[in-house]
Amino acid sequence: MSTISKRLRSLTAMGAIGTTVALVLAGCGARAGDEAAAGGTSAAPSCVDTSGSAVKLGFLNSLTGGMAISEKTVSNVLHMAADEINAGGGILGKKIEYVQEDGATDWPTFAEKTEKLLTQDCVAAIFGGWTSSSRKAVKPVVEKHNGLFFYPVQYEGLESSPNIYYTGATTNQQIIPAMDFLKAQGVKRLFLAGSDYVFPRTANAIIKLYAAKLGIEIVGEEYVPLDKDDWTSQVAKIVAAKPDFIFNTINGSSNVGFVKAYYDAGLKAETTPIISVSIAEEEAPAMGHEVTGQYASWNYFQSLKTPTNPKFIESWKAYPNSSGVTSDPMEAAYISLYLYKALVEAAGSFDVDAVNAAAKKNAITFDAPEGKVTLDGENHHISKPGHIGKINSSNQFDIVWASDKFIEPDPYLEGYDWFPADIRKQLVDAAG
Amino acid sequence: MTDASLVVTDLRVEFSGFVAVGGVSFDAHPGEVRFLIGPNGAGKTTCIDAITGLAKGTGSARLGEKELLGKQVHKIVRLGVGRTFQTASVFDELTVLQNLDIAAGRHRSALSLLRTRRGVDPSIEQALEETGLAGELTTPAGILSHGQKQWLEIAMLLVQDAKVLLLDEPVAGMSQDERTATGELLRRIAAKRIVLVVEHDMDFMRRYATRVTVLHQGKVLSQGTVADVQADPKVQEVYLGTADAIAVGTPNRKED
Amino acid sequence: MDALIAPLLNGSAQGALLLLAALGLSLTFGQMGVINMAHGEFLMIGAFAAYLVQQVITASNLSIPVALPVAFVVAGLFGLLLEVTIIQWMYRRPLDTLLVTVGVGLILQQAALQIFPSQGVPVEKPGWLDGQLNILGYEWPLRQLFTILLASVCVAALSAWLKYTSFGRRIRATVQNRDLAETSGISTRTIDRLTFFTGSGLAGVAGVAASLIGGTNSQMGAQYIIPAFLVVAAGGIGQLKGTIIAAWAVGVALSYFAYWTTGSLAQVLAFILVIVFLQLRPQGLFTVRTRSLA
Amino acid sequence: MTKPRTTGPKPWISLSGIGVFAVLLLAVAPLVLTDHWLNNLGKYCCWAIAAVGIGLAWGRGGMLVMGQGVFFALGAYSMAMHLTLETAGDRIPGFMVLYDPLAPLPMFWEPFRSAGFTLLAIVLLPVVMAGILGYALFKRRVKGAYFAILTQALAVALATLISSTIRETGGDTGLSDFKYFFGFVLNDPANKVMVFLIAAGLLIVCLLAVWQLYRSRFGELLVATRDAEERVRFLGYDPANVKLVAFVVSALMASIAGAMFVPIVGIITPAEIGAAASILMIAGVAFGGRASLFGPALGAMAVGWGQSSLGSTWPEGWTYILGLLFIVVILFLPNGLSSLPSRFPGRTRPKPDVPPTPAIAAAELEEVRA
Repeated sequence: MSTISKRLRSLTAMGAIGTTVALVLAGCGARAGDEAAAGGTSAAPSCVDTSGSAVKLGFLNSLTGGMAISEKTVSNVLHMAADEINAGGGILGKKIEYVQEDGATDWPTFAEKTEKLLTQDCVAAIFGGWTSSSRKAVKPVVEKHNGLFFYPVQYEGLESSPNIYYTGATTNQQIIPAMDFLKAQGVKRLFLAGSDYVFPRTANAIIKLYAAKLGIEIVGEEYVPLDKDDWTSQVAKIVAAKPDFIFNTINGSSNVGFVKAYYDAGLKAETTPIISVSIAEEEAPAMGHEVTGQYASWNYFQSLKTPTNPKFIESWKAYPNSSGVTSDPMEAAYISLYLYKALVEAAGSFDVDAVNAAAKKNAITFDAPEGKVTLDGENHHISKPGHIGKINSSNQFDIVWASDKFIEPDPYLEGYDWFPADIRKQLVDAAG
Repeated sequence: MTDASLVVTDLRVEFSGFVAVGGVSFDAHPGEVRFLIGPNGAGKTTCIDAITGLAKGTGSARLGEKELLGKQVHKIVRLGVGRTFQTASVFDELTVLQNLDIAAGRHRSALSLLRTRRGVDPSIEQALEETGLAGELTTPAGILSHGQKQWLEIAMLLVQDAKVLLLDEPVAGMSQDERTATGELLRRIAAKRIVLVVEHDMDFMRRYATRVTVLHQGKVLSQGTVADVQADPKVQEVYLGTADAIAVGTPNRKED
Repeated sequence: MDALIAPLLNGSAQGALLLLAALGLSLTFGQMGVINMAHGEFLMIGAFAAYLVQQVITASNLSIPVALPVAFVVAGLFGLLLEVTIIQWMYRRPLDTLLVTVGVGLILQQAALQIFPSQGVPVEKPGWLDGQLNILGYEWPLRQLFTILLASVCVAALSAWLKYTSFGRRIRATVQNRDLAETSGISTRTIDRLTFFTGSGLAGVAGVAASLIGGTNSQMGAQYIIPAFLVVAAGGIGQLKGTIIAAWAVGVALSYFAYWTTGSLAQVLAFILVIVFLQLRPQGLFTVRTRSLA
Repeated sequence: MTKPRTTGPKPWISLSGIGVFAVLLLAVAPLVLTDHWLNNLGKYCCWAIAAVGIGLAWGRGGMLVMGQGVFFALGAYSMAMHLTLETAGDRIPGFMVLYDPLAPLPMFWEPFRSAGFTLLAIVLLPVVMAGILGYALFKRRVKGAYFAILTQALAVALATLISSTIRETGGDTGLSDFKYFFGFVLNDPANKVMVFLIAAGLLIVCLLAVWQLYRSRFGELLVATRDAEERVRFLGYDPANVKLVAFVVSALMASIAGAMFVPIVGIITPAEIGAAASILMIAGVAFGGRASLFGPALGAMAVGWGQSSLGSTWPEGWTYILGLLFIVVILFLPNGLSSLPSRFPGRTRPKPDVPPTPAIAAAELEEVRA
């Protein structure tokens, strides 16, 4: 090796290191404690341009990978809602021009795409997501850029953000009604079965607290990884525990395996029924007749008799790419776009701060297929009716229970004395 | 240490019940070109495998005072035992120089391994001279001729400073000229080392062997000089049916 | 008693499903050295085939018995197509077949997602599988017994085929010495294709069994591929009896771990168990005298 | 197995290549790219760092490492735990509270309060773990498909474990929402540029490291081990040690990649560890050219870019393209795009596809018997 190249080598290495150090030092921005001085936490000015005849919105769901199974429908119904709104004249007279992005079942991709939608495509708001992981990935990004994100799926609550609107149920609108229903059914022994991730774990933590108050004994708790279908071992434990009812927080395809193993083991809806919070009209057909007679807790069912529901079902059935049935997450996604329209029109502007201010000032409502929902301007959730449905042989739900009024959203369960105040305080503090 | 000999005593190798080598004893000394011959399945290569740790054998194989059996392959090599394979196995992607450099390199410290090679080791130059590969220094080994690959292998053994060279069919597939050159090379390097050759080529054996061991069905059939062995009626009996094969040699034939 | 019997029986059924998934691999991976990461997707194809059969034959009592051979042939044909178009060029590069088939798997998954309802489709269990068998006080689901029977039949058929038919003998000859087999007049091309067809077809049969246990959707194959490979590796390459024992052991271990710990931890522990086992016995349970891979 | 080309261009060409690359990344990119694309480029740089390590282990060392997600996770979670604690201050991180509000921080979190310990962990954890794992596997001569599948199984097991330990690791949702990076406010665009520059700088350092490794005697020995492990053994080396070094270095690079991924992307979840993520890392390496110096890094960046841009315009199509990429590249261009120039007529190359040397196959046959 010649000395020239040796020198060249060390020169390059030193050059590279030197450049890096110099650039890094030059690039130093705000340090902890002087955010205000550097404007660290206030976002760069928004690049959203609504001066033309259109407004750009971002749609973000997993169209590929494992979650595409569920999320594709949400994405399709958003397109339908956009088409409807456009046909009706748009928002503030501006046509919706949507940018569809694929989260690819990869949470960092959700973060990346959110940033892209906000800073490259300059969308006024983003709609979509499904898993809590995707929402948690999006949250810091929309907060950083002061964007808006509309999240359409029931979730574990204990969260709020000035930049997120939640149109799915929080726990007191789905889990707690389900527990009230169980209490009314005289359930004494409850078994908890869930997928091993955040929503079921959190939901079950809340269920256990409430069950203690209601005097329902939790006779067992089992989790299986989200991507595993085989529930035989766990169902054997359920059989041994002899519960009156099973509270099912399993998500996705694993539900099919659970119901099959349940049925195989000789458990029946007549003796040991299941109440689910993730099986809707979309999921039920994939489980065949074995899921007939089981219960689900949702706010919306296709079988609901409300003034606006028939039109919603009809439009969806006529929509290309339609799956033919409507379900709660779809309906919540449908609401989200209309809610945004109502918010913007109340604010008279697409500006995020103006929209948030309008949310606080007015009681924004929308005649949703589940009924007339009202937005809570403080916690950005909506009021919802609680419903329990029983799956019939055509995979539709017969409504067997309904809450007497719309349930106000309470993500931090502040209205429930059995929820320990110290946990709430710590959670709120941590959210910061 | 130059007078250390390779002494194999009652070597046995079994493969799940099948006795490939059943109690073979022989020795090899510096200065001689020792041949191991025998028909198919006689256990010749297996003997080498056992000595080099590739196959598990019982009995004894000593180099000087050191027992070889039971040691790991690379540890046996470090005691000075080197071998070649039936088909030349050199590093095709690397140049002749790189091949030899690796062979010469096992004494190097870990740190020096991380440095780039500068210049050519004297031992490598010497080996290149010896094997006539000096002109091919930067040729990728993959495009060498068959004979050259075999020589490169031998050169690698030389730079690795092997005291014992176990050569498995070194002239298989070689032209007559290459065989002669290889034979001369073996004679030269045997002067200071132990050279043990497994071979089918009887003609080559006759020309270059100093002593011969004939194996048959895992056992020693006969031992001695070329003339002794050829005169042995047992050997003639065994080889009767396969006389043609022995006379012609069967290059590129798989054994066992 | 129940605490010991239930996991044993459940685990045996889980092992039988693993065995079904691994059986095809033990042919394509064990005998041919091809690392087919799309094997899970062939399993998925078998499950979808069962669904399609049920659309034609609506009586599920009959449709599942019909679906088994159909799934075998359909998945087998997909395998054959893969062999002819891609794998046949790669026999000298076993490790690369792994990556190529990862690509094939990705494409098949996405295609299934777009062709079928994204939530998946139902495959109905035949009525004669409803019910349980009381074994030492444990009500053992008949469906599990069916999985074990199906696996046993497949193993018996496969080993008889390998042992007693001339095709089977040729496969074994080709595996043991490809060059020699070729010179003895065996068309190794035909053998390769047939082996791959059979191996993939077995994945299809496993798919029917899997469709009775879990969901039938685009993602279903992914959960079987790694465990199936681990089973084949732990059993010893090209060793049917090793694969059987390994599958059973992994199934039972999974089941006991799930009984004692949680479902997630059971998966982790079972994986670690196999990995440690393979560290101790890199050649698997049974060693065969053949060329080692790569 | 096709033996990838290893006799590369003259050293100074590679070196000036790295120089040009460094200038493009460190000086040009921050000037011409928007914040969003710079951040994306930072993410690609992380993948590229991991890819450089995979190139070393797989391209040069023949070890198909399909579980780099494990080491990626070690670095990423070390960093994420530190950033989470930095953000939470004296409080216990929010996600831990619900399950057991009174329990203290899990023991293994405590040391990650220290920045020094975190940096040390990012370097030492993968080295120790890869060292133990590699020693156990290589000494037992676990290789080829076995090695690939075992490493993949490890990645899957770790991802499952993390998903199920919600209080300890954040579970499936992972760790996110970091406010500070060693005292710097992460939301400040200037600091984001700094984080990018660190990632890009580390990529350059990794490239320089493998550049030196490839031209060193060790690099030659590694290639020799890849092509004929038994032969190397018969030269008196223990191939296990040679492979171990490459494996450990590649694990270290994966860990560094993971550690930088966290402040750039702002979230780490088990999805980045499991089978799919580990395979995606391989895709880039295969695409670019496993044994070349720049191939893995450029390939990984290309795949990352493809996912960002094509994945936007035609998501379903991107999956098909990715699948086809695997098939076409591996089938027709086993040495990736970097081997394209030598495929053109006029440039000669020794036989592209060399079948395994029979002697070695025979030797391995014997090895199985023994």
